[in-house]
Amino acid sequence: MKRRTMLRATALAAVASLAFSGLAHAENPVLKIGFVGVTSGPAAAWGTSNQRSMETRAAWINETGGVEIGGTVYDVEIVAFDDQKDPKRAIAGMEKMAQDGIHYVVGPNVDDGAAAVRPVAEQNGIIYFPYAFPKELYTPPASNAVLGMVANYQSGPAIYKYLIENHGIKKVAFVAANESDPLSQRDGGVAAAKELGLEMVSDSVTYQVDTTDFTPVLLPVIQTQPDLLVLSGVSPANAPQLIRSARELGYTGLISTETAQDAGVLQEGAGELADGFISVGGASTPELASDMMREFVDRYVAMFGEYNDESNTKVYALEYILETLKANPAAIEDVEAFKTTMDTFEAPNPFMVGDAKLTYVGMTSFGQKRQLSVPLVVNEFRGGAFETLFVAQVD
Amino acid sequence: MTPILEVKGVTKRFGGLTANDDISFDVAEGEILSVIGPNGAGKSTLFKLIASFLKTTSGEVRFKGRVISDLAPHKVARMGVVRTFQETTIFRSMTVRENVIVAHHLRSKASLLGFFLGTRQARADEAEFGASADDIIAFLGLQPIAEELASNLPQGHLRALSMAIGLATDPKVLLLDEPFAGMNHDETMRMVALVRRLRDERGVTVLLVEHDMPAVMKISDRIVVINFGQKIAEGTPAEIQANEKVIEAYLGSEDAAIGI
Amino acid sequence: MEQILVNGLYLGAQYALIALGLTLIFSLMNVLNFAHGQMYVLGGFVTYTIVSQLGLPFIVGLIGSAVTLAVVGAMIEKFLFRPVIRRSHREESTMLLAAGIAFFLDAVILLLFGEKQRGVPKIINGVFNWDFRIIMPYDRILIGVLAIAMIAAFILFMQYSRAGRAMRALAQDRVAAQLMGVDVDRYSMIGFALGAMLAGLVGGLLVTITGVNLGMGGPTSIKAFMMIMIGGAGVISGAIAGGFILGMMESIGLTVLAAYGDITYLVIFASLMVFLAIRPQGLMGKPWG
Amino acid sequence: MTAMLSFENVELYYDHVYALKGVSIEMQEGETVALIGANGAGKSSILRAITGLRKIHSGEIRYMGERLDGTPAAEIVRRGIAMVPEGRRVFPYMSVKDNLLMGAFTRTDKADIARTLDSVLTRFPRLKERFGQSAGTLSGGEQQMMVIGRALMARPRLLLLDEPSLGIAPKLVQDIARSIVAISRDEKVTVLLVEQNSRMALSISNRAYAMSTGSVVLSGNSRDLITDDRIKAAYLGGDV
Amino acid sequence: MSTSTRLAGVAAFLLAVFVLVPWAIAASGRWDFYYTLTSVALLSIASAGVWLTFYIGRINIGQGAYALVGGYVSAILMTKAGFSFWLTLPLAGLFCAGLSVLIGLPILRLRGVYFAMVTLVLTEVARLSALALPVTNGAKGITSIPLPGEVSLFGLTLIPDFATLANPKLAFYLVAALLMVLCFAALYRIVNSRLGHLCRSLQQNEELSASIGVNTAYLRVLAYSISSFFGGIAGAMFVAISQSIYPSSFQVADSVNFMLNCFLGGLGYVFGPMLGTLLLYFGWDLLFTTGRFQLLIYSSLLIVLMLVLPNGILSLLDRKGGRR
Repeated sequence: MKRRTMLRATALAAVASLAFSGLAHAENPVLKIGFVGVTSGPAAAWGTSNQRSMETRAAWINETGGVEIGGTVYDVEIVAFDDQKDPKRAIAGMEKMAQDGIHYVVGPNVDDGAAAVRPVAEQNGIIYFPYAFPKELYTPPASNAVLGMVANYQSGPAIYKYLIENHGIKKVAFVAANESDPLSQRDGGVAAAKELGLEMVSDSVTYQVDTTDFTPVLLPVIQTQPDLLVLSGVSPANAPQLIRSARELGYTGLISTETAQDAGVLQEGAGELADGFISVGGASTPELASDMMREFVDRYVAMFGEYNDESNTKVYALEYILETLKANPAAIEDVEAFKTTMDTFEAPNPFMVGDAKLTYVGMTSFGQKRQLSVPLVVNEFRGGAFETLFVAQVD
Repeated sequence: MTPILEVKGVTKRFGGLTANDDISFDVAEGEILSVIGPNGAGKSTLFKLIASFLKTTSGEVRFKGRVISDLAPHKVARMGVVRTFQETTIFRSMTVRENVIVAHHLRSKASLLGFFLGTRQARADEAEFGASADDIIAFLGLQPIAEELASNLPQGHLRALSMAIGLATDPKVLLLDEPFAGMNHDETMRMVALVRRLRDERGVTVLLVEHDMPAVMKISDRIVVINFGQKIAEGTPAEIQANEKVIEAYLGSEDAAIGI
Repeated sequence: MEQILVNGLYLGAQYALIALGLTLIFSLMNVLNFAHGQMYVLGGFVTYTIVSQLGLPFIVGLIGSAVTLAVVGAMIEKFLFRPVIRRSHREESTMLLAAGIAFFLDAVILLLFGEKQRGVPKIINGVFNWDFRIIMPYDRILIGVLAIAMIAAFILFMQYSRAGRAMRALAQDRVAAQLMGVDVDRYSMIGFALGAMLAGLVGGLLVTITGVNLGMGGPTSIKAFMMIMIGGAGVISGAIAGGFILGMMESIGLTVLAAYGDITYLVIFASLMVFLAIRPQGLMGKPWG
Repeated sequence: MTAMLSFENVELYYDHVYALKGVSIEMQEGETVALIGANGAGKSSILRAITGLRKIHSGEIRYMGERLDGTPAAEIVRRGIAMVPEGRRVFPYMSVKDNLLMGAFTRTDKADIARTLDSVLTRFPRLKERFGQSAGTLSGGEQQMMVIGRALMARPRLLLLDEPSLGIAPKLVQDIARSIVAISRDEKVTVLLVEQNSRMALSISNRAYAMSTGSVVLSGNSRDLITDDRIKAAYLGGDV
Repeated sequence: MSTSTRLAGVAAFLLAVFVLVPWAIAASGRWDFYYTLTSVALLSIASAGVWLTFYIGRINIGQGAYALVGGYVSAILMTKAGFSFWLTLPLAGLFCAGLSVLIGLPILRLRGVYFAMVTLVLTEVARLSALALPVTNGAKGITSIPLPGEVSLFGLTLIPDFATLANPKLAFYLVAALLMVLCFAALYRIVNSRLGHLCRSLQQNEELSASIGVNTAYLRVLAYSISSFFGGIAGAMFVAISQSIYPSSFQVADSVNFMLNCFLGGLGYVFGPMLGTLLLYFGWDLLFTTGRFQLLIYSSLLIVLMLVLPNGILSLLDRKGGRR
């Protein structure tokens, strides 16, 4: 029987790989871009939006003839690895990417995974684009990680400043899940808020991610009567419940977070109670989205059935990789060339209206350009959709 | 001669239930003493108390003058008071020989680390245990099934194996729990002879709990009768058979049974 | 203070309902159902699909969840647990099976319902507010009351119905139950289905409040394990007690310990371990078989 | 007249150990038959084979002229065979009432069940006193009565009793023996009695089989057997 | 099995692990398998610990806690006290063993599902403690941990500095494989010595064990601490590879996996956890190509395997008329 199951596994694997190679069966040479992140389990939403945005964009590029880099036209293939949010698996994923000769990998989605893959990436010459905030990943001597989004310690101050100026907030409270990423983000946010002169009324309340009733969690926080309640690093799953509980407890102040959220999820989970909720988003809001962004969303929906607003910013990583490679074709095989190009790279941003640019930033935070310049779009949720409050740039 | 085992005013309560109520008796060295009484009278509890598997509510058990009823069970076993179990309590997924060898634990001179490292002492111990196990197996006539897995053995052999496990610990006092249960007449008689030899040849003092009256009458030097947790009689087999109280409580009067 | 108690009560009611299903399965089959949390999540998604996607009334969603999970539970018992229990040497082997089923349900849920957080609209609006001493949204009150009603219904069913009696008998003495003419296989299946159904019902109830996402399964199972440990595995009253105790501990702990930072759950877990070290069989012991 | 219950050359083993080696027995309707012998002689195995708890490996069991072996346990109860298991096996956390009702599990007519319940409570008035108490709190004798009552709730035609005197104070044993006689007389129930207390068993039965290591070694009228020297020597603990 | 065939088996195994695997990897160019096999080796060490607790009749779903503690001990000693990694490795194991004595004394009295569930909670306690304690650097974890350094004796380099190696993957693999071989050799020795017999006696009947004079409480704690020692060194070794540790580096899922590895291989066989780990870990990796159906296929295979071989894969040996 052992042999039978083995046979079965092999057969399945064969069928599956056939199916996959069929996707990219064009005559063009293939440029493989990796993804290592979490696409199953509790945090599946994070990695899935990454992976799908990449696959949507890749399919689109291939459909329109591929991408030309240094005179060769490539088809783009996304090689995705599910690390199950386990840092040990993430290393295995990164090894797999190295094995496949892949030099550009998007992910991992969490701090511990991003830290764990660092040795592998550096040894094998891989540039990776984590969605994790620890500064030591991006500051020298580390040099292979590029932050794929706006960090909370960058967006936080901008948001607080805006709220101080426009809403006159004075007292702020922080709540975070009792896990590494949210707690780190909370600490960063607390420091930033204090620096702006805000009064910290509550910064020690935490919750388990599997909480089914947030009333007891929020009760002591609400009693401190903050003007602003910050949900640090809140996952899309917890955000609507927290908002709802806070409102139902009679809280009338502002609520914000520095992570990207999905409008549909907020609408389903909290409905109109979520109105006024401030979060960081991408550039799919009508004021900012270019035709290309709108088409991207359409194609995403066509491929996967439902859009995820978190994908707004996540589509950038692939675009940056391809555009940088176009700018310096030598980088296809040589990540050092990529790194040098990063310092001077500039290209038009096709996803935004106006003359926005794709550039690498991060000098202020990391001392080197190890961050994608993703527009820092601060949104307000209203009536089931996001409205842009203001747009800013990092650096 | 001082008794080897003294049971002094032993009482055991489980919640509201009194399983043993102020039981006292002595056991002389080399004696075979049976404890009888109806099921549920508290015999098994008494055995557990003597082997210190249960702690007494009050009263004490002394072995060679030393109180043992407050020691951990393995310490009591090390002193030489060893209990075998009712029915099929053996190490089921070991062979007969393995069962007996494991039971030699008490005699090992080497430490566990020594065994792990395979020191000279440990190897000497292992060899000694092997020899001793073979000896015991031969003594009980178990050679033909020595390599059988215990879980495959029929009941009669299991009883013998359980006895072998007891013997392997080199006991001074052996507590046998229903050694004859489920045996036919011949088997019972063979086991009776065996227990006698145990006492005669190895000098082991034997306490046993048993229902099989003919066997009890044949084997015992003395008998203690327990009913409802209390000792109601003590004496030689002949005395017990003639004791009115015992007949009424346990043996049953013939008229009562037949006259329905 | 009143608020803390009310919160604890509300949490306790939903926890108890989760624990009941787990303990029922445990008592009947001696199986620690690792997949219990996943069944709960599946129940939530079924209600979500019926209510939010198909636009049917909430009660239809609840019934849908109950029926789906009962069928899933029955299938799992009949085709998976029964053969494995029959053939394995050590009963712990069922744990591997249960874990495999948990993974499997996770995969199925991911493929069928996606990775996003889902929720259904509130079924009643408004918040009960007693002078800011007790604040409780009406939908939570409703769900809490429904949960308590279901617990009561479950107890009544187990106590007074023929099937309930059969399952209690089965849990206490399998052989004797068989001698009474109880079809052991059939009632094991019914019991498993009922346990799964309870998990599905809680999922359906809570989807209106907490929403549902695929990651809730594992942690829910662990919490349910804790509850039945507190109360004593395999005892109905224990599961209920365990549920309410954990609910109260969370409610009180989060309020009292909030000032000390992130230690509420650490304290809860640690005290649980101490408690079990002192009282290994939980509050109510394990009287059933 | 065909026998109510018959064993024909029945063999049964656990793992590799024989429990029954070609046993043949017969019972007529209305009889009380005793099985005596040492522990492990195969008496309980006979009962387990009848109730379907154990599958036999060869031979035939017939009941009322029909094949019984291979029938599911639940169906066997429905056909009118009820057993009082060894060690009583009460449902300790259920009330006396629920325990008794479990006995009538295969029956559906509620009024009829209520009538049987009444008659059982009349027969064992102690149970009426303890009606709402959980069974685990009963004394050994009361539990034994309850499980006999529980078996009667099925309104059996054949009642199997496995060691009803086990662990019961001698006085109560006599009560139970009287009950068994009364039941077989009043309810016209056929009784198969397995007992270690051979004297009691022989005194209340019509016929008996003596068993040893999986085989029937002696059979006959109980009255004759009780005076049989071999029986006396082996089972009744005469002078040894 | 005779001594010579056993020796031959051991030799073949060692040859496969230390010669054949590196050769095959070099020949096929599948360098990523080094990490996979290193993981298998380390995870199987932790699983071996779990297996040992099964051996005394306890279901242990808490090994992740000790792996995490071991990892932190090594990381803290290296970054804060400047210890050499090679020194922290045994220290991590010993610390875990000591800790498990304290934890084991009360909880080892529990049996069956109660012990299982308490240990399940233990992993969560370890994670929350790592988040809350100051010495662990809380949520931010410990990162940028140096690679294992050089070990030399009288100027002779025994182990080179890993940072200077062209291929630390191979070095890590060799170290992990060596650790695995040592741990399983120790486990084999335990199982086949008196200690193992006593453990088995404990597994089968604790009362009888006590009555033949076995100090059951001591033996339980001893077995549990050896088990935790294995968990600790596996965790410490992982830290050296990932050069970072977070409170979530080992979590409940890992603990469950360790247990599953034992089941899958077979609870009755010393090398069960090794085979189980290999299959479960490699299985997941091989199914990588199935994309979004990976988990579905993986779990289905797990269930099928359980239905076909409920007593573990190694029980196949039995059926072919093996030892039993």
